[in-house]
Amino acid sequence: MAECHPVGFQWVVEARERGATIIHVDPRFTRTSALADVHVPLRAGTDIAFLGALINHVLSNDKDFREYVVAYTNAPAILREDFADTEDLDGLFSGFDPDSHHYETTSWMYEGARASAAAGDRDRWPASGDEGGPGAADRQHGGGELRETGRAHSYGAGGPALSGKPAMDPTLRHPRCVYQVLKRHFARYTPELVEDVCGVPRELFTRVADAITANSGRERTTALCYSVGWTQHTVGVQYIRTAAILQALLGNIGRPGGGILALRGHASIQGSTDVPTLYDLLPGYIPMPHAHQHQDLDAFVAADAGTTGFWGNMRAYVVSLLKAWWGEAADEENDYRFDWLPRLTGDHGTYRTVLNQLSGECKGYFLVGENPAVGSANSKLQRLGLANLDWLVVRDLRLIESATFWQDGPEIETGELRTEEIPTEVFFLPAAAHTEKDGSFTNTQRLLQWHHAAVEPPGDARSDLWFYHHLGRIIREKLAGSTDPRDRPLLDLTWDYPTSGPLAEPSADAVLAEINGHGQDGQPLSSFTQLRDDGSTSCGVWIYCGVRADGHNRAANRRPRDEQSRVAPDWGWAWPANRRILYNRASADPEGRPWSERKRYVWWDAEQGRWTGEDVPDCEADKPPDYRPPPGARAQDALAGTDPFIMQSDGRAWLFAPAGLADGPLPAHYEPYESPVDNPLYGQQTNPALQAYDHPANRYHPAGSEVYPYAFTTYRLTEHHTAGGMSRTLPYLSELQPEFFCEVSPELAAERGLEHLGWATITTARTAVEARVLVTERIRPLRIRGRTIHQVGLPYHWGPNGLSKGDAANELLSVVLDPNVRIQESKAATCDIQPGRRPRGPALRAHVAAYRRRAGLNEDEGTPPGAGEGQR
Amino acid sequence: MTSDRNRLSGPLADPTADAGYPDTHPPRMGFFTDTSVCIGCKACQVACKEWNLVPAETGELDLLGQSFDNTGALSANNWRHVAFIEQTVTPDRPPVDLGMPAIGPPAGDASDAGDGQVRWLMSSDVCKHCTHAACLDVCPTGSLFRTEFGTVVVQEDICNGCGYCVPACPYGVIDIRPGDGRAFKCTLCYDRLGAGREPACAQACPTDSIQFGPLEELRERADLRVTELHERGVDEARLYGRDPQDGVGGDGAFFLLLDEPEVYGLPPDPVVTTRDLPSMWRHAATAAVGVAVSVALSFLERGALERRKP
Amino acid sequence: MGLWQWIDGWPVYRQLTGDDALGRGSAARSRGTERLSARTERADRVVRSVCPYCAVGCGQKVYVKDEKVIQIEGDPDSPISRGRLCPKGAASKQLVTGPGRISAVLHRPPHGTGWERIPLDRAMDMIADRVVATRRQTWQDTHHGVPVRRTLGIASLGGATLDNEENYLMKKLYTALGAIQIENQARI
Amino acid sequence: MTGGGERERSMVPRAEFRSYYGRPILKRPTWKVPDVPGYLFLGGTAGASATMAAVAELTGRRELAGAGRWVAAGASVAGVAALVHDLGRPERFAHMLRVLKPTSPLSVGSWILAPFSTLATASAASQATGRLPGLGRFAGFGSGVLGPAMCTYTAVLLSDTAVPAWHEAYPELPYVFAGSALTGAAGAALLCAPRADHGPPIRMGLLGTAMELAALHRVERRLGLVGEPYVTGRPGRLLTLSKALVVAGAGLSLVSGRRAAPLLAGGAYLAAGLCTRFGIFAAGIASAQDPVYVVTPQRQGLGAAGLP
Repeated sequence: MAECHPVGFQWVVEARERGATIIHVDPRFTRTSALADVHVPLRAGTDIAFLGALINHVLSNDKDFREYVVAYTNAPAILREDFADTEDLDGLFSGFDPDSHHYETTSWMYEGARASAAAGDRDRWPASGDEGGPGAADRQHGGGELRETGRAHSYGAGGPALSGKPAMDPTLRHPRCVYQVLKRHFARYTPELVEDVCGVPRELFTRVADAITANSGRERTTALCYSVGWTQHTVGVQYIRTAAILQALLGNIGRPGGGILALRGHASIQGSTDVPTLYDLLPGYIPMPHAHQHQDLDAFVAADAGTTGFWGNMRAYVVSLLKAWWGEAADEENDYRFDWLPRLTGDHGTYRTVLNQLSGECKGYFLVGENPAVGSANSKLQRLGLANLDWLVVRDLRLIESATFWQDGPEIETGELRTEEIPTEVFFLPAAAHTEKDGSFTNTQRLLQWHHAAVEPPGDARSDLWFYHHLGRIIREKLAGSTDPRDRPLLDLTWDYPTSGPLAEPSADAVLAEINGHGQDGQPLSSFTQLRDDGSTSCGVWIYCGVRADGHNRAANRRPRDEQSRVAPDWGWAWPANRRILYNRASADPEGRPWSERKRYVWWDAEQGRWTGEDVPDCEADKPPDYRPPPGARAQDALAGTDPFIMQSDGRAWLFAPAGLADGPLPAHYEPYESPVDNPLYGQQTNPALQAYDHPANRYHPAGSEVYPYAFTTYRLTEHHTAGGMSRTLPYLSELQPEFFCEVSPELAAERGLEHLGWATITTARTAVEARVLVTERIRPLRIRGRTIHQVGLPYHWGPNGLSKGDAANELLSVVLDPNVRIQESKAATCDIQPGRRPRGPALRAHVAAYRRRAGLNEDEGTPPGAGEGQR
Repeated sequence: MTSDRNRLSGPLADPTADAGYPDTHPPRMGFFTDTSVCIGCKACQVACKEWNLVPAETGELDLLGQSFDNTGALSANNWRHVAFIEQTVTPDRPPVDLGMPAIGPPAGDASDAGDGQVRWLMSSDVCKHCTHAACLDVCPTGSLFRTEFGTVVVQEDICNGCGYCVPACPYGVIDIRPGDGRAFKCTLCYDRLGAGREPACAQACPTDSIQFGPLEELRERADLRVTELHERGVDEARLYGRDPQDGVGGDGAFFLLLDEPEVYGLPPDPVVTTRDLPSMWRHAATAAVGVAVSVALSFLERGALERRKP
Repeated sequence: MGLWQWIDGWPVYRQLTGDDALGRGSAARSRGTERLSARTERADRVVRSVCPYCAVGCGQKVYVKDEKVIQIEGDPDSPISRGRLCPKGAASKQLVTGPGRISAVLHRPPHGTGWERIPLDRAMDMIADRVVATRRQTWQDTHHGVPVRRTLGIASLGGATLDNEENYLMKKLYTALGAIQIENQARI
Repeated sequence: MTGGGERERSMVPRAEFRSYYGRPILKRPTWKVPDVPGYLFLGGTAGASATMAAVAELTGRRELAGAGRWVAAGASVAGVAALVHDLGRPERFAHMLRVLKPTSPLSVGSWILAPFSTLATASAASQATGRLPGLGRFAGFGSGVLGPAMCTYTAVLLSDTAVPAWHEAYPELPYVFAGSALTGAAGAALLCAPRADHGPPIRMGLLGTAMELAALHRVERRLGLVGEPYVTGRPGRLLTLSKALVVAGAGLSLVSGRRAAPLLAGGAYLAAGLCTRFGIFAAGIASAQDPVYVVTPQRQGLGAAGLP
């Protein structure tokens, strides 16, 4: 956190000064470790084992916050009899289909709950991405081999629908209740196992376990902060699930000082998810519809959203969105033009897109402030895709590698590509900087903050708002008068944003107004609870509804911090409804009283008959704690006054996820796809449902390979930003970290003859890169089951362009994805490292090929042994 | 009062008044850099450069291999410099500074330190704005002067690049900027102070490791801080440059360190060179007299001299 | 009078007549020093902004003079950042005004070996043509008999420094075009 | 970074000391070579020559006085040129007279050098043109009075720095420079003045030699670790050469009858003067470059005073 979010870290330092214990779990000793009370170096890719052992410690020592757990989590829910755990199936859960590497999840359901996710009803498409082939649609209707795409997202933020009430055992004694299942599931996650898997000494683990449990409960809360060190794994979603289970057991969710805090790495990466430029989402975590023979809006809503909890209002959110996009053209008669939304048929994620570029299916590509030629896993694959396009539009501040790959990319040097033979037509359009345009960023705590344009952009530079507005305008002009039905969605699109100034810059405020939404009278809405499914409201992003209540841009609120409370509600605007802590109903006990005076946040004021406190309560403000839903109640009315997790259909935090995940209802430790060791827990080595792509340019290492014996992980440095486009180009930042380097332990340096400040060549089956060597005690070899495991640390900021140059660490990575959200595993893989610079030109290919041969990876044939698409 | 005026060393209650400012001058301002909360982010370095328009490093960028320090030292183009020191700490033993030297892999020593905990010290160094500032004292043009805030600043319109300040500074702070010829160093953002604002580095510092304020207040705060750290068992915490009795009369920018000063590249007990200046002048005068006498002697009457020869 | 001014301005004279006999302070002040002021004080306006690097969302103040950004620094009012910035945030001015920023549209024709400069409006027109053509060429009304109404011929990958409003227009336009491979750094 | 092991007791002081990656603590003086050491030599030679010329004038040795004036004027003008050339902003040389700071040897030196070089040049000019002879004589006397200061203030210039080898040698350096100035002026006179007038310069040379050798000896003996750069490496070799040359100059100056002897003696003296200044200059640079000369003495000082 100190390394990548230094300014956020001020609060950690302040907490430390006030007595908080800071524990830093990271393979490396970083700037964060330097200020932490405890640093826990562990093997990259083993956090589930570590967190699982913490869960086991909590459960086996009765350290959970029992009242919280019973009232606010699904611990009492009883599971079906046919559910089988990884303990029973050696690392698999019940429902796994080894042919499709896919789980059929019915057996994960609560007993008594009707699984609305019955096969064929849920919104999904046949297996194998796009390659379903003839008959796939039939199979869909026949149940059977089904596979979701970006599955967690396809259920929206609230997870999947459940209907019916599960059987509950508040005593938590029922052998099939979640609490007992959890206990059995994590029983083997012991301190000894942590030592074996993570390389963390028992004493160190115990210290962490004691610190966390001592600091949780009624009077105290513990927060977990994470970044892509947790998400960029084939089990990334399950990492977060494990943290969620731990925090829910300890009563650390929805309370001040608690939570699981994602430290996101880009100014509006939260916004890019809320207002998604993501293939599987519509704004506000509404899933993109999948292709079905006959599906109308109601069927879509019914299939996706439960009827209880706030997602029970999903139809209103979708209709308001369609009204925002197609205005008068969308009405009840035409199903609000639901059929104008294009349909998904599987995986259309960025890595699948690259394969489509290679196959020639994808011909045109927009890169908008993104630099996959060095920034995405297996950069070479990315560049080969770019080199096989008809046209490419790159919008950025400076000439990034993705714009110049045809000129000076590594493949030009190796002779794999020749500039004259690359057909891609490239447009480089200079972009406006944040100081040159109005707009809002959504930061890591869901806070929208408006930035005002200070000056005009230079020359031809324009905002991306300008680009898309005018591109849309020009396309609509070109298609005007078309009678082709496929052009109707374009021509009927509401696209009349006011422009101003010499550049005809569209008004960002007008776009925000559309995002916020308005009623029939055209007046801005002030809350998403006003949204209706009858076409009377329009709202572009339902979770942002209220940001422009009363026509006032609340994202631009800037009341100085000294003039308001510590919660600072008048600085920016947080979705939803300007709530700063989500699920804060859980900060009070079931009766609505704060769990403790120390930790009071929102509470029920019986006299006023309202919830009150420091923040906007995350429940209906007038719903009393003793409210019990009448039979047949819908949406939020179906949640009791004691249910804090209002987006969940049962209002509870899910220790066990009965639906919504592609790879299991509980987290289990699986090894990274490329690991130096075997999984000591289960026969199942890796995530059984993970997504691998077999391609000659995307070869994988076998587990425990002696050819690629070392683990490596990639990360950032404070001085640079992501793949470096915004930092390697700046003199002041380049001089601070002028070169690509690798960090190795003195022991590994001795083993391989690496010299401090000398060169090292790091080789994987993808390619080889060279880096200067920093020999440092901050990287420690780990002892794991009597074996020494070395890890190589690689900051991934570099590339061939800019002021500070170097090879890109991302070249080394393969593309292998988490099955839920399709994020790549870039935090743990294997490699070899040798002293000296890497070969140049064609010799580089020969070098990589020789390694592959030694590892038994055949050059042009497909799959290496045991590494088929889908799983290992 | 008069006895305290124009002193060249020792404690000095009000260097600003000593530099001819009226009693209405603002309090002496300074930095307290608390390295125990420094995260080595280098925001201070960049904020300083952005504000003061200090040029980036010219020429080839090179990795220094000194942990994450690629700046090396304070210079004309680096008015803040963050030092990084990697150590292993074993209980009851002094910390062992870890390699990363240019002398090859420290593999040999590593096993020695294997059982210790890694400690990573970071510290943002800056001009000390000494009570008795040698750079200022020796500056022949009056370019270096003491401001009304008690800080020591180079006047860019005056400096003629004589370079005298460079060897005079006991901390190795000030330097001549290549290609420009003039001397540069931290101004404690004199222009910002004039506008009632804090220096760019202190404002940027995420963890408040760099604290800016009236020196008296900072000294009190630092004393409290070091006591607090000692109570927490951080015995190695010590203040550096805080003592008005030290060789430079106390620093306007002082530090809380977690190891010996020299580990951070700071001189352990610097003395302002001009402390000895009166004595130097006396020796020079005597020697000058020696020259005059020697010349005179050489002209003593020829005959007499030859007679005296053996 | 000129002579007198010169003498009066001569620090040695001030040393002899003022309180700074040794010439180490008030007597040594130069004309430049007397004129010195913080450039932020001379700004035409100060614009509130947000740091474009990580997602902490530090407040920034952008100082503008003669329609040029002359300083960017932390906004002390912000409850998130309290005026502080990291090295990247502190380098924001260099990001927006520094070397290497391209301000002209560049075009590389298919198989070309170098960039050519083309006017912005022409580039926009060419891009629109290519979008329309590729969409037409790769349009799918159905996929294996199931209606999909889309194109897999056009894809987009956005960075996560895009404004919400920009993301919104992108998603809206692409969806209306039938393009679904719309992705973002948020996936990576 | 260096050393390690026990810090408390160690035979070799070097092994005790810790530093930041062995980097120098002090900045390397930016004064240019040969400008500044050259100036030290020229200034000293000019100063002693001017004084010699003045005394010669008083004692009726007109030709010796004339030679002395030429040397004083020439060396001081060359010295000023070297100093201006050394400046980072030469066009601002006049800023040297902006203030008069007794705390700055360079300021004091500027206020000495400016009148000295003016007077020395005026007197030489008067001598060359025959104009204003009275004023010329007066100027000559004036420069003669300032001359000794010219010889020794430069020692303070070096000593009044944080450079350990220079600063710690401050009690001796003025005498080294004074002696070297005497031998320098003597050497110049032996080269330029008629043989009949060689007596005073020979004696000046002998006195200077004695003074310089004695002072240098004391520097080497007294300073301990900080004196190391004076006897090691290139500066050590330069100073050894200087001592050999000055002894040779003294010896040669006493050889009578040989026509070449005074010329050789003069050359040796001048070369010795250059070696001394370059040697001492280089010793300072060397001591600034190695943190051991900063840390260890300061640590030892701390040891005596007790830890802070």
